[in-house]
Amino acid sequence: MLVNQFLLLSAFLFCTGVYGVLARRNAVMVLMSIELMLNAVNINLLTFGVLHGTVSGQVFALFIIAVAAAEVAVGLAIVLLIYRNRSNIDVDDLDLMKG
Amino acid sequence: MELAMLAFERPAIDWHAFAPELVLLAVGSILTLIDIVYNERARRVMPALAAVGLLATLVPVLTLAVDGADRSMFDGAFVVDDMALTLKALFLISGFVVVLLSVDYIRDGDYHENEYYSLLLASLLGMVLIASSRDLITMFIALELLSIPAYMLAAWRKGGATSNEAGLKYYLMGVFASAIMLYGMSLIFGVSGSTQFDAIRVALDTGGDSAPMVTLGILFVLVGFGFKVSAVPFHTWAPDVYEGSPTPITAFLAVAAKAAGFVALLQLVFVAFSGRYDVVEPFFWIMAALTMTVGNLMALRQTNIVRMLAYSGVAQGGFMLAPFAVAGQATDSAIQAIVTYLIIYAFMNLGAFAVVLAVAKKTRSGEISSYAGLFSYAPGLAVAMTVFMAALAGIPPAGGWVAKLLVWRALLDASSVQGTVLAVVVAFNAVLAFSYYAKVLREMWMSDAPDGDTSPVSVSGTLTLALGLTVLATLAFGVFPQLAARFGDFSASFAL
Amino acid sequence: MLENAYLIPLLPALSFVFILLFGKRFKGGDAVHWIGIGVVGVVWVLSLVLGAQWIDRSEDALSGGGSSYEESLVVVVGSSGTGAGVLLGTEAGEGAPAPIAEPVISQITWFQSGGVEHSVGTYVDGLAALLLVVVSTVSLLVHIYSTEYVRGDVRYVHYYAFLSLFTASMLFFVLSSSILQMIVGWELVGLCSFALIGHWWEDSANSSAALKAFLTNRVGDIGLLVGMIILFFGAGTFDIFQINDMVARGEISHLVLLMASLSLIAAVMSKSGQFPLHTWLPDAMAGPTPVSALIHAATMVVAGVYMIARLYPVFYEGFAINTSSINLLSFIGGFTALMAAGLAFFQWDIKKVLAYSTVSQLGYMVMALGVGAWTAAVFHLFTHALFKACLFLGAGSVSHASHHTFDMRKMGGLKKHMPVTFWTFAIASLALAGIFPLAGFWSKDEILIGAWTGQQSGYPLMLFFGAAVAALTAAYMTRVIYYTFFGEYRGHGTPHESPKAITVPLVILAGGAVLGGLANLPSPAADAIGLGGIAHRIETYAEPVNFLAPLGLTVAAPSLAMALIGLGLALSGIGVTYLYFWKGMGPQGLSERNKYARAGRTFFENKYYLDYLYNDIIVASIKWPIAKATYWFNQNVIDKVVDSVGEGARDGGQFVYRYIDQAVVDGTVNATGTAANASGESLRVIQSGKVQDYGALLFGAVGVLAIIFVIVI
Amino acid sequence: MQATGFDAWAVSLVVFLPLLGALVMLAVPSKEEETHKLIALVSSLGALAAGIYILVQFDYDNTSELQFLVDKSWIDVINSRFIVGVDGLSLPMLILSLVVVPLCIVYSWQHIPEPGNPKAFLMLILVLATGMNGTFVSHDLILFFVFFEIVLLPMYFMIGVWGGPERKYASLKFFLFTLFGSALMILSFLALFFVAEDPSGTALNTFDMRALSQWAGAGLSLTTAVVIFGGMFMGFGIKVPMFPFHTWLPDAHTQAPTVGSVILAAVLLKLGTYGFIRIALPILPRAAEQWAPWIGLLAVIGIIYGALGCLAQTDMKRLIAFSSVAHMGYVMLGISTLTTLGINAAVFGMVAHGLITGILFFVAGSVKERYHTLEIARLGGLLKAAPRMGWILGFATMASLGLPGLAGFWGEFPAILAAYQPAPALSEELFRVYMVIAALGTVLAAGYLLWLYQRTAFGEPTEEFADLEIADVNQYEWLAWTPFLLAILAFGVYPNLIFSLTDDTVGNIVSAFGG
Repeated sequence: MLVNQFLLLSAFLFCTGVYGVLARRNAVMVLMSIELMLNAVNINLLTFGVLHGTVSGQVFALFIIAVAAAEVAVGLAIVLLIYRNRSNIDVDDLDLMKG
Repeated sequence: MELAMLAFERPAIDWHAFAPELVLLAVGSILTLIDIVYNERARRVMPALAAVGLLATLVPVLTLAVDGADRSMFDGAFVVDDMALTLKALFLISGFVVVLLSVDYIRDGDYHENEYYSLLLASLLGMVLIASSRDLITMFIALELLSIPAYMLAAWRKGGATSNEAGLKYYLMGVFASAIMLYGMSLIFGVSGSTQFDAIRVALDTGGDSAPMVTLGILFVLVGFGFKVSAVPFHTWAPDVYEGSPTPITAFLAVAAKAAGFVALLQLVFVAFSGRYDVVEPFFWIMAALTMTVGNLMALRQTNIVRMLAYSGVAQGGFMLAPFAVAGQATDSAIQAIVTYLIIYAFMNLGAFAVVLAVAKKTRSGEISSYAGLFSYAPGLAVAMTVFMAALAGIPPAGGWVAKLLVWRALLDASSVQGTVLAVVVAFNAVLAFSYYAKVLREMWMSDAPDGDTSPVSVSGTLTLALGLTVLATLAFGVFPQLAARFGDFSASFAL
Repeated sequence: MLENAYLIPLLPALSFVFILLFGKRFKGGDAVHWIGIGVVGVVWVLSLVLGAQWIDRSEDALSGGGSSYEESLVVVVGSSGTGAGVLLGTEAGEGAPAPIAEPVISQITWFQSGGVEHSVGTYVDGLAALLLVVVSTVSLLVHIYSTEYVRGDVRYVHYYAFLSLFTASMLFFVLSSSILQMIVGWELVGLCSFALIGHWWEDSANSSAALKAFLTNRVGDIGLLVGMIILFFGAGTFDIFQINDMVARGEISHLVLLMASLSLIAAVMSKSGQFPLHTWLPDAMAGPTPVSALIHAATMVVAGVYMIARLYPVFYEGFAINTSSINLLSFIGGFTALMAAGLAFFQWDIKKVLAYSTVSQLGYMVMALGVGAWTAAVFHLFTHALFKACLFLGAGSVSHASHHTFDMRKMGGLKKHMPVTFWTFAIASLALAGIFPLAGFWSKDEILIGAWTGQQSGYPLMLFFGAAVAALTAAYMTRVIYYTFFGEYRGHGTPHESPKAITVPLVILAGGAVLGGLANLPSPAADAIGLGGIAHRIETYAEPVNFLAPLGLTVAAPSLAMALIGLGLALSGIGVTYLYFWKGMGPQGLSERNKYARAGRTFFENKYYLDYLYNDIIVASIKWPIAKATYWFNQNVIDKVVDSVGEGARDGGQFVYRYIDQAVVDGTVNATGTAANASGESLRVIQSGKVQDYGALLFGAVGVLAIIFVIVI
Repeated sequence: MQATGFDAWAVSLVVFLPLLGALVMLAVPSKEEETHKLIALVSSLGALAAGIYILVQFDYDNTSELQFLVDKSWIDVINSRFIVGVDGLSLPMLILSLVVVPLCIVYSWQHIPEPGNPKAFLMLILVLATGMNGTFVSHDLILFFVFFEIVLLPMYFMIGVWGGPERKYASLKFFLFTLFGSALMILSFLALFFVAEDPSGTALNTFDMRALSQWAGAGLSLTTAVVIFGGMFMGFGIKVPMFPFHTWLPDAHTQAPTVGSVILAAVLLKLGTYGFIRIALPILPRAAEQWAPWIGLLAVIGIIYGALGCLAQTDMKRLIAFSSVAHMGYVMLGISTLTTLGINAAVFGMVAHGLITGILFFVAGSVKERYHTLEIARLGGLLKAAPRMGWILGFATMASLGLPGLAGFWGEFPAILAAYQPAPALSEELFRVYMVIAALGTVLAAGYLLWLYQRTAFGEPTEEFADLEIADVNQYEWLAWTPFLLAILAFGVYPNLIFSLTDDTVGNIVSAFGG
């Protein structure tokens, strides 16, 4: 099986996700970048699951998908909350507390 | 893939072993239901129900403890042993105290009260679960279960800009760290082919080929939990979130959530990664030294008490991380040190937050300077705070000294140079730490009340109960350290 | 009494406590002196009893009845081969064994260390007995004298308390059975000296003098401590008897003894006012006069001499007195004696003259010990105590009569106003000057003979010192008498004779000054007056021959020639001075002011001219350039050194405190705190508040760690 | 042999009665000041009574044996036990501590410093008492550590709340210094736990001082031993305090309230020296031999340095504080000789310094109360204004400068004496140099003390205070001070009172040094 391609793809996705998280100002974009990272993980898990011939990888991936959904829901809720209070979802502007 | 593999067989379920989680789940569900049915009318009973529910959850924990036998389910993915029970009890009691702290705060503020307790219980369920998880998936689920409600709770003060900010920061950092951790888990799964810790341990022990991948995997996973326990440099969220969140939640995050992170680390380091101490030990050495030093140095400059406690929590986390640095060389003492530290830390830190809550009610301020003259108008609170500060600083007879002692003991037990050097670093930090705890003491005892305002502080019954509980526990642990230390003595659990 | 000698110091100690605590209750303190006098009276009686018992014991020993030491059986005879002069007689007990009574030592454990018990107790022998009598006698007289002299003083009670304490301390010191005990007594008398010099502490000059006395003594005490420590480790014990015994047996190396003696001599210098640590003694005259008489003339200042006498084997062996012709001890003694005698001329304060005279006489005693004339030194100690106490008390009486001044320029002509004082003072002065047959004559004579004879050979230098001092002493005492009692009264008011409480002690002491010589008459003289039986009493009863004989001590024989020389010198001193003052004949080396000198008689009545005359003679004449230089040296160098050491220490303290303690040591501490704060401050940069920065930090750390763990390790 | 019957409780009573008193006081409302004073006094006197019982029942023929021994389990997981007992070394220190506390309470009767609140003040004293008493009787390293640390907070508050203008700085400095030392000290204790092994090579794993002293570092590499000793040196040395860790002391003393200074000087400083004698020397004798020359060096530096520091002071209390540095230098010099005489002298010096400096601080406190200043230049004529107090000050300065016949001498002189011939393993020449320097220190001591006395007590009162009515010693002061004065005198006249107690125990310790 061509494991490496999948792993490289996953690594690329993961890095993209990281870049997105660190670089995008828009909170929603950041959330999406995180989804990218999680999906990179899913690819990894599926690949390894197949490699080792076990379903654990797929199970794990399913759980991640489910949890990610919940997470995004919460995340969006918080983003909305902020938008409501500030009419702005630029994460860079959130620095009331520091030092 | 053969179909036989996919054929579902209901695994044997030991209901007794599962009872604490089930009870907690039931209580949580009931609370949610009541909220749905009775809505606002239920506000008054919610905290009481939550508290009772937590205490009820303690019952199966106790029966399991009395029973004494180690139980294992789902091919070893869920384990109930002494340590798991001890930690579950710790989480539950911490949760109970947090509920006590919350009652007035949540009632008096502009908060959704019913959901608050449901979410709190949900988060606690995650914690209780994490204590038993011996499997990557279980652990992940449990972790998310405790985290996601916590994100919401952090942002619970919906109208407050700081609370919003805290929520978002916590959320983003948490999810980001989770993603990194998951990536690490996937790598480890890739090498070992299993999600179960025992299998991972065996696989890592023998899997010499893919060493870099294992190392990377371990690193990523540990970083994920390093975030949870706010180890430097993954701590940056903590001060902001602590400051912004509602104070009872801050207490909850600082104690229960952090403890959960440590519990996970315990399982991972001593079970899953116990074949790779060559990676784990230096990693934690660096983390521990950095965490305590940076935490302390930053705490020195703080003027806000919550923020100071946040950094103090970071530094305390550093002390708790230190025994991991000798995880392989002095396994038993290290586990003992960490667990004992967790127990004592929970009480002293919760206590400190209880005082903060009580004082803030009068002063409406989080500044350390607002504690000026506290001793003159609220001697009880001042003495209690003194006990907690002394405990955090590790001054006998308040409990903290036992925790530090055990950390030192573990580090020296390793009889290695690294261990000894880290012990000295801990010693220096213990001294450094006192200087900012002393700042609070100084304000309380040695300064005059601002504006000569010496009207007494009214402390509600629940808060008094919480204070009494924590003061008593903190002192008892200090005078009879065996009380706490025996719960940390799990030499049998990890005799692998 | 010999075994229970502890009572002697104990009683005055109790009286000290009693007076201190309850003294004020006695008619407001006025009657407190009766306690002091009563107790000291009892002590005096006990001392006499003890002395008598000791004499009995000695007599028993002499007649073979007492136990004695092998060593003490060695016959000690004055060596006739010294060529130092004609021997007029021989040693008492010539040709027969001279057994010495064993000292009576009673001890209890003072403290133990390493299982070894160190004792405290009493050591009674002839020397101790003699000193007990001297101390209790002078103390008793001073107590009586003070009832008048210090009457009405603000701190009358305290004064008597400290007199008691001093008496106790001194007696304790004298009875010491161990060197440690000596240190204790030594320091305690120092304390009393401090307290009494500073009695009128309202005036800062007095308290400064007290401080100076104490501190100078402390400097010497370093020597005492170190010397005693060396002795302790050399002998393995603090016990005086054992130490002496071991030295006598040659069990302690010469080097140890030399080091010990060298160290101890520093203590002697300070306590007994030997050059160069003598400067405190004249300043100590700030104290009440009776105190000066008791402490700074008769008793405390002889502590150093007593210590040498007590530990004589140590010094004898340490300085190899029996072999060398000159040693540090004798030189210091001799030099001090001469120097102080010279300085005595420059004083207008009558007490300071006497103080320098005391320094000089102490030097005499030390010199005597340095040349091996043990008995002579002790004898001189005895006689000196009597006549010097008399002189001081006399000076006090004079001052009492003339408006409490001690300035001789404000006296004069007191002879007719206070005859008793005059006569006693004159007798004591003559005794001091060494005029036959007064006490001083005999003791001084013995010292001179000792210097002349020496041990293996004579000490010409010491003889010169001794002789010069004899002449000078006579001269300066004559000067004092002239200024004080002759001429016209130059002070205020009308002087009057002092009351009985003052004059009676004077008379008693003057009697002592006359008869004191009987204590150790040389046998030829004793034979001449039909008292052969009482010759060489001190020598017989007190000299620790049992220790000294094995070391080769020889005792000089009396010499008529020496006696005549000494007497001649004294008379010439008196004569020359008499000519200066009464006859106005001075050295004619001076120019225009000579006419004043010649016509002096008419101007003597005039204080101004008198001063002028005297000053010019002294200042301008070439007769005293050395004395002048010495005085300058004394005031500007030695005294300055003493003072500037104090100032230096204080400046040093300032420096260390300001620049080292506060700046460096404490500075480091505070800097650590500042540094911690500063690094906390700089670390805040990473806490920017921006969540993406946090994320970057988190991921960056992961990257760095990954690189470290995967690639580096 | 464990004690039975009441004996088994005696030591615990001594330690915990004051704490009990403090707990009772907790329940009494703070308005009832007289009740608080009474409870405090009674509980401290109760402890003293138990102490006297020990004193009476003590077997003086076996001073080196641990008596009134209680050995109960405490922290099983680390094998730390509750071992308390009294031997000839503990006893004098214990009694000192037991006597000082009630006297301080008596003194406090009318001298509760600003800002008042006798309840808190007295409770702190009682907690302090528990810590101090406990330290002197514990024979388990962890127990010792706990008691050693318990005294910190009460003293911190005492200085910080009731202290002078710079109290915050001073109290924190005191605390951080001590904490730093004890952190390293506990590391050393733990290291001992792991390195100690019996001859057959099995680990002892004990904190029992008796077992560890028995072991005495056998088979341990010298380097390790020296390092471990170093940790204890820091812990104890800072407490003593030795140069150059002394800087907390003048600040703490100057700022502390009178009673705080007294307790600090009389007892707290002794915890350090006691630790050296009780723990560091017997457990690691070989390392002690390596360290001794350096300790001796720091000690003599301390003697001279402290004296010079004193000469520079303008504040009476600060001067007394600096004199502690010098006096504790003598104690440390005695210890560093590793000889019976030296260590006996050190113990004596500890007691003597406790009494003498204690009374000096008392007087300084009372002077401050009357004149509202301790500026030496502004004082003067104390003997005139308040003759009795002047006398007591004089007595104390004389005792402090080591006048024979008073207690100070017996700590100082034998220590100097012992330096002449230190333990065989040490350089004789070096210690003789120390000896001479130390002897020089006695002159400086006389200098600064007399200078102090001259300027405060002698002369006429300064114009500023000439018309001020200065009250003489009052009855509470008499009550509190008289025992100090009597003890100074008694120990000075008959030093065997202490020497005979400590000698055997010290002998056992020193036997490891062949001296």
